[in-house]
Amino acid sequence: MIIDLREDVGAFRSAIRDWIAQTLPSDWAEVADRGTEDEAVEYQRWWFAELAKQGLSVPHWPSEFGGVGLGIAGQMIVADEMARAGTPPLNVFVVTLNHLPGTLIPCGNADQRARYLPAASKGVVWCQGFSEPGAGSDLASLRCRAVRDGDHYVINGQKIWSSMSRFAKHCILLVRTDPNVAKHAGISFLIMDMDTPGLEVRRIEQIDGQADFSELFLTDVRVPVANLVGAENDGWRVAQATLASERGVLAFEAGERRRHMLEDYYRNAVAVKAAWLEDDEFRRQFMTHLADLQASRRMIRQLLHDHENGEAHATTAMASARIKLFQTTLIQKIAELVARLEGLDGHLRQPFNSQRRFVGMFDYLNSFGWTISGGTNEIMRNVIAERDLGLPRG
Amino acid sequence: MIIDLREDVGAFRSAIRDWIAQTLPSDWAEVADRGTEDEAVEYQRWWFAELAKQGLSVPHWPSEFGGVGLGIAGQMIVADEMARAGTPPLNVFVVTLNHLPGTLIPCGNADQRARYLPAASKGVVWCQGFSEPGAGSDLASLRCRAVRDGDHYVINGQKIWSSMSRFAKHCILLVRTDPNVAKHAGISFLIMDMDTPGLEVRRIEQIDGQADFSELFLTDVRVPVANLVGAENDGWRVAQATLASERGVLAFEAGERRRHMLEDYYRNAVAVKAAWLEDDEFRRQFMTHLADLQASRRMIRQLLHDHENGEAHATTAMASARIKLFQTTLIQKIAELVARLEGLDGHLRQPFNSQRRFVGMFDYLNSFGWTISGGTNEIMRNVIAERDLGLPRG
Amino acid sequence: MQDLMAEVRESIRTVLDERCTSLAVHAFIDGKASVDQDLRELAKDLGWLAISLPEAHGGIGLGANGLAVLNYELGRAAAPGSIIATSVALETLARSEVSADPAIAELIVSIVEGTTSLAIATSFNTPHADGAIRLIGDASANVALIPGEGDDLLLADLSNAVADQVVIWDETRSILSLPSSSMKALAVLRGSRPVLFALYAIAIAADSAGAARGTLDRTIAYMKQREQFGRLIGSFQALKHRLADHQVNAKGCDELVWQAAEQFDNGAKGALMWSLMAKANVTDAALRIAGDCVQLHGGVGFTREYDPHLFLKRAWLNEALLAPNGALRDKAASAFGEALKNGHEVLEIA
Amino acid sequence: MQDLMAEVRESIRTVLDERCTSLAVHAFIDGKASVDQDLRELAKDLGWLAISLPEAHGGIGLGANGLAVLNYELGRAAAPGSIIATSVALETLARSEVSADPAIAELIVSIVEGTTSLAIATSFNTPHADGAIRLIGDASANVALIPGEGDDLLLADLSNAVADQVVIWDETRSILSLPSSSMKALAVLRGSRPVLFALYAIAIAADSAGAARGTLDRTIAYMKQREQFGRLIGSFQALKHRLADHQVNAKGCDELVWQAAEQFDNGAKGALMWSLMAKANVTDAALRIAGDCVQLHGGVGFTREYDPHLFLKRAWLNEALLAPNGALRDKAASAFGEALKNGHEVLEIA
Repeated sequence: MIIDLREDVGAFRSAIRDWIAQTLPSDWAEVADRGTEDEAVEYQRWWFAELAKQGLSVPHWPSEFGGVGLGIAGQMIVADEMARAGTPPLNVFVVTLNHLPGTLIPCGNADQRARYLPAASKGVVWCQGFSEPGAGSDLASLRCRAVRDGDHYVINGQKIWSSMSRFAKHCILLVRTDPNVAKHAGISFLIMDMDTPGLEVRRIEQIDGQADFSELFLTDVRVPVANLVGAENDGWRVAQATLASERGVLAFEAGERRRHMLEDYYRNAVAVKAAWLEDDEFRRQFMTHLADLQASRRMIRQLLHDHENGEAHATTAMASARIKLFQTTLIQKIAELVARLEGLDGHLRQPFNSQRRFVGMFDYLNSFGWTISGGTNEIMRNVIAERDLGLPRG
Repeated sequence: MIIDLREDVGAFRSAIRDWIAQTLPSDWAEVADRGTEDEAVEYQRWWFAELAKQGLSVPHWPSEFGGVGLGIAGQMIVADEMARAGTPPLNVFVVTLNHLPGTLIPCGNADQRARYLPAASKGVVWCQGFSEPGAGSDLASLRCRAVRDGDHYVINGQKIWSSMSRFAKHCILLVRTDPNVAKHAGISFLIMDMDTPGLEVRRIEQIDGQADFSELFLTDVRVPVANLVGAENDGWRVAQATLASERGVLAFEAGERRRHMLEDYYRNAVAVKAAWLEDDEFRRQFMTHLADLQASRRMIRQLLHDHENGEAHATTAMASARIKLFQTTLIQKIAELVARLEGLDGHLRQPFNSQRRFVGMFDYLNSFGWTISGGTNEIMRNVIAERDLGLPRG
Repeated sequence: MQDLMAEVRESIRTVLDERCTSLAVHAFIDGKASVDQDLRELAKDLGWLAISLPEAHGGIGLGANGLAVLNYELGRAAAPGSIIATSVALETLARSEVSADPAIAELIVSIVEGTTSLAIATSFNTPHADGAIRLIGDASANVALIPGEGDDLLLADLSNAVADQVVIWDETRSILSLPSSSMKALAVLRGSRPVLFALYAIAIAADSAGAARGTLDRTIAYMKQREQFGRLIGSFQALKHRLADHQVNAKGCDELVWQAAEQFDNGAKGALMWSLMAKANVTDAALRIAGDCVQLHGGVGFTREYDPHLFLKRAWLNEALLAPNGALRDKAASAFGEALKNGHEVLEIA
Repeated sequence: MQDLMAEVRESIRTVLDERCTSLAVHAFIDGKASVDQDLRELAKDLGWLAISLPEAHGGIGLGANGLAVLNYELGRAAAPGSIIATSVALETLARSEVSADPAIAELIVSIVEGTTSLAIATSFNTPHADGAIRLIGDASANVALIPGEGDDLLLADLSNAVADQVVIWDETRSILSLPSSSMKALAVLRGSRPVLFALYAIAIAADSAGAARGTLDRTIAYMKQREQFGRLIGSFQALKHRLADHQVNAKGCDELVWQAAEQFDNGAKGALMWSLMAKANVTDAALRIAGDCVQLHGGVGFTREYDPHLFLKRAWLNEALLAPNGALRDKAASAFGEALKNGHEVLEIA
C-alpha cells in the first residue's frame, strides 16, 4: 500500500502521484460536470474505496481504528496531490473523516469506537444533526427534545443544515434532555441511525441548484440510551470536541484546488487570447486575487505548521476564524470576478461543478455556502474581535 | 441691489453672474492657493462685505434682521452661481449664517435678536462651543460647568471642535447648569463673547495642515445671565433648534462646487492628454464617481425641494443623514482617486486649497473632516438604520 | 406630470403587490403557475405597455420615465416574464422612422394589445461565437429586435425560427437562442441603435434598482422578526450599519435611473451617456446589495425557498445584459469628453 | 533561520518601542527632536544595515527577509528617517557586479558604518516633467541610486548637487529634488534594475504592512479606553466587525511580504513578480486600514496630535513610490503569463 511509503516523503509523494494518474479516468471531470450531484456522490464513494485500498482513506486516524496516525505534514502531501490532480473531492465524507473520530476518540466509549470507527473507515457516510431553524449561530438554544423511555430516548423536533444526510447511514445528533436548566447544561449527544422509524429527511434546495443540505424531521424517533456519547446532559462539552475537530487540512485542500483552478484559468485565457487580458480592470483584479490566494494558502500552512508543532492550541480558534473569514471572502470575490468575465455565457445554468475548473455563476452562488455555513462570517468577525483583538463584548 | 431682482428668476441669476464676473479678481484662486488659511479668511470677510452690498449676504434671513426671507429656490440660485464661478467659500460664516438665526429666531428673546442678528448680518463671525473631549457623538454627556453667581454664570470646563473660533467674536455655548438630573435636563444655552477673560482658544492642528478647529479652555469665565438663550436647564431643546437649522443649501453648494471641479478636472485631462485617460481602471473609476456625484446632487435637490414645499418635516433627519453619508463618502472616494491619479506629485504638501480645483492629498486628508464632523458617519448609519429603516435599537 | 408618474407607479405597485407576491413567484419558478402569462394579461388589460408609448401611437407618452417606472416595479417584485424586452423593443420601434409604415403601426397596436410579444438581443456588441443569436424574451415571442449594420437594427420575424429556451440562473426571465439565419427581417430601423441602447440601459437600470429595493425591503422585514441569541438580528449594529449603507446606495441607484430617464425624455445631449452610466453603476450596486441580502439572511439565504436568491440572480442577469459595465463606462467617458469639447452642459440638472 | 529572524525582529522591535515612541515621532515632526539621526546612530551601533547584507560584504546575510523585517518594524513605529532608501540601495549595490570594485566595497562599508547615507529615486519609470530627479532619502544623503540606460542603474555622487528637500505630506520621511545634470555618476550597475525593483517593492510592502499593523494596534488600544454613550467604543459591534476585517487583511499583508522575500532569497523565478504583487496589494490594503483607523478615532483622528495620520500619510507615500499599483499588476500579469508559458511553477510554496 502507498501509505507504507510515508516515511520517505519523496517516494510517498511520487507514489501517490503515479497511482492517481493510473487510477483516475482522464475524463472523470467532464463526466462529472455533465452529471448530477447524486452521480458525483457515487464517484466519491468509488474514489474513497480506491483510496482505502492504498491506505489513503483515513491515514490520519489512529492505527487501532484503521489509520496509521499520519501527521499533518503527511496529510498535506496527500491533500496536495489530490488537489494537483483534481481528484473527486470527498465532500460526502467530511463528517465521517473528521467530526466522527474527533468526537468518538476523546468522548465515546470503547463499544462505540469499536462499532463505528472501523466501519466508517471503509466508507460509511455520517451526517450531523446540530443546527435547528431557531438555533443557527446560537446553537445552544436548540430545542429538539429527547425524553427517556426505558433504555431509549424518544425524540421529537427538527434539525436543519444537515450536510449530505441524504446519503448517510448514521447521524451525530444534539438533543435537549433537560429543558429546565441553563441552555448549555441540558443538551445530550446521541448517535442516530438514519433508517430509524419516525425520521424524515427532506432535501433543501439551494441557491446553486444543489441539495447538499437537508432538514431532518423527528417524530417519536427512538434511539437507544447506549448511543449516548458522554454523559446525559453533557452534550455541549462533547459537541465542542466535534466542532474543534481538526479540519485545517480541508481548508488547505480547498485552497490548493483553487490555486490550480486559477492557474489553469489564466493559462487557458492566455492560450485563447481572452479579451479580458487586455482589460486593465479585469486583469488587475485577477492579479489582486491571485496574490491574496497565495496569502491565504500561506496562512493555512502556518496554522497547520503550528498544529504539527503543538504550538497552536491557544490560538487555533482565532487563526481558524481568521482563515475562514479571509479564505471564504476571497473565494467569493474570485467567483464574482469569473462570473463577470464570463458575461452572459456564465448565466447558462450549470447543474454541477466537479471542482476542477471555475464555473462562473455556479461558483459564485455556491460561495455563499462558504461565507454562511460553518459559522457565518459575521460570527467569525465577533470571534476575531473578541478573542483575537480583545475588544469588549457588546 | 441685486437681491431686488429676485422675483424675476432669470434676471436675478444673470445679475449675480455678471456681478461676480466684475467683482471677483480673476486671479483670486491662484492668490488664495499660494496663501494661508488666515489669508483665506480675510478673503472671505472681503467677499462677505461685497455680497452684503448686493443684499446677498443673508438674503434667507427675515427682513426684520437684514434679509428678505429669500426662499430655498432663490438661495439655490445664489449658491449655484457662487459654485459655478468658484467664489470664495464662506466657511468662516457658517455658524453666523445658519446656526445663529436658526437658534435666536425661534428661541432667543427680542433683545438678543436685536442685539446680535443685525450685526451678524454685516459679517460678525460666530462660533459654536458644543462638543467636549468626553462628549462627541454623545453630546448630552457634556460636563462644562456653569454656576450661577449673582447675574452671571461662572463657567469652567473645556470645549473642542469649535470651528473657526479663532476668528469669532461670539460663541453659542452649551454648559451644564445642573449636574444632578438626567443628562439632557441639566444643560443651558449661553452666548459668550470671545474676548471674555478666562477664555483661552487653542488651535487644533489638523491632519490636512489647517486649523479650522480650536479647543476652548474656560477658567472662571463670567457670562451674564442675560445671555441665556431659552430658560435655564432648557438648553438641550434650544440646541436641537441649532442643530436642525437648515443647512441643506450648504450641502447643495458643496455638491455643485465638486461638480464643476470634477468637470474641469476631466476637461483639463483631455486637454493635456493625461495618461490616466488611457487606463481602463482609473477612467472607469472616474466615471463611476461622476455618476454618483450626479445622484448625490439630485438627492440634495429633492431634499431642498421637499423643504420648499413643506413636505419634508417628518423625514428631514433621515434624508439629511442619507445625504450626509452618501455625499461625504463620495467626496472621500473622489479625493482618493485624485490622489492616486496625481501619484507622487500629489504628495508635495499643499498648505491650502481655494476649493476651485482638486488637490490630491489635501482634499483626501480634508475629506475626513466631512466623514467625521457634523455627526460621524457611524452616527448617521445608526440614524438611518433606526429612524429610516425602523430597525430595533441595539 | 410628477403626479401622473406617482399615480402610475402606485397603480402598478398595487397590482404587483397583490398578483406577484413572493408565493406567486415561487410557484412560477417551481413550474406550478404561469405568472408570466398572467402578468402579460394584466399588462394588456391595464395598458402597461401604453404608459411610455408616444401619444402618436395611442400611448400616454410618459416616455423613458414611464418605461423606468414599469420596469422598476417589475424588478422590485422579481416579476416573472420578459416585459422588459417587449417594452424596450416597443419604445424603440415606435420612435423609429418605420413606425410610419402602416404594417408596423399595426404591429405596434398588436404589441400593446398583447397579441404580439417582442424579444430583444441580449447584447449588441459581440455576436456569439457559434453564430447563434441570444434574445431575452418569452418563449412565445414572435418578433425580435436584433443588430443590423452599423447603427441599424433589424425587426426580425421569429415565426419560422426554431428558438431554444436556454436554461439560465435567473429563473424569473427567459433567454432564447436561435440561429440568426433562421430569422426573416421584417424591417430595418435605420440609425435606431443609440435610441435602443439608451432605452435598454434605462430599463435594465430600473429593473435592477427595483430589485435592490425589493430585496432590501424583504431583508429588513426578515431582520425585524428573526431572533438569535435572544435578540432580533436587526438589532445587531454591524448588520444595521450594512443596511444603512445599502439604503443610501439604493437611493443613489434610484436617482441615477431618473437622471437617465429625464435626460432621454428631454432629448438632452447627455441622454445616451447617462443611460449607460446608470446601467453600469446601478447594476453594480444592485449586485452588492442583493449579494449582501443573501448573506444577511444567514442559512435561509442559501435556500431556494427564500426570496433573496431570486433578486440576486436577476441582478446578475441585468449586469450581463447589453454590454459589460466596463465597456459602458468607456463609452460614457468618450461621450463625456466629446460633450466637454463641444461645450455641452451634460451635468446640468434642470 | 526562522529563529534567527524572530530574534532579529524582536531586537529591532524592542529598541524601536523604547526609542521611537509616539511621543518621539511627534517631537520629530514638530521639529523638536532629531529622531531620524538618532535612529541612524542606532542602526549603525546595532548593525541594522548588516542584517540583510550578504556575508561576502561582512553582513549577516538574511537577505530580503532581513530587509523586510527591518522595514516592517520601521513602518510599525512610523520611524522618522529614510533607512528604507539606504537599506534598499545598499542591498542592490552589494548584489551588483561593481561591488567587487574596491572603491565600491569601501563605500558599502561606509554605508553600514553610517558615514554614507544613500538616497534612491522615487520612481524608475517616468522621469519627472521638469527634468528634475526626485529621491527618497535624508537631506544628508551623499550618494544615490538613479535610473540608467535600460536595466542599468547609476550610482550618483550628490556631493556637488544642490538638492531641495521637498515638503511632503508624510512628515516621517523625506524627498529630495535635484536636477539630474548636477549628479556625477560614480558607477554603472549593469542590469541591476530587476534586483532593485524587487528589493524596493519588498521594502515598501514591508513598511506598509508594518504601518498597517502599527496603526491597527494603536486604534484597538484607543477603542479599549475611549467611552461614548457610557460604553467603550470598542464594544460597538459595527466597529468591531470593521476591525476584524482589518485584522485579517493585515495578516494577509504580512504573508505577502514574506512570500515575496522568500521567493527573492530562494532565487525563485517568480521573485520579481511576487515582489510587485506584494507592493501593490499591501500598499492598497494598508491605505484602507490606515484610512479607517483615522475614521475609527473619530474627532481626534482628524488631529495632528494623534497618531493615525502619521501612518496614513506614510502608507500613501508608500503607495506612490516605485510605480502605480496598476502598472505593477500589469507587469506581474505579463510575468505570470511568461512563467506559465515556460512551465515555471511560480505558485508553489515550499
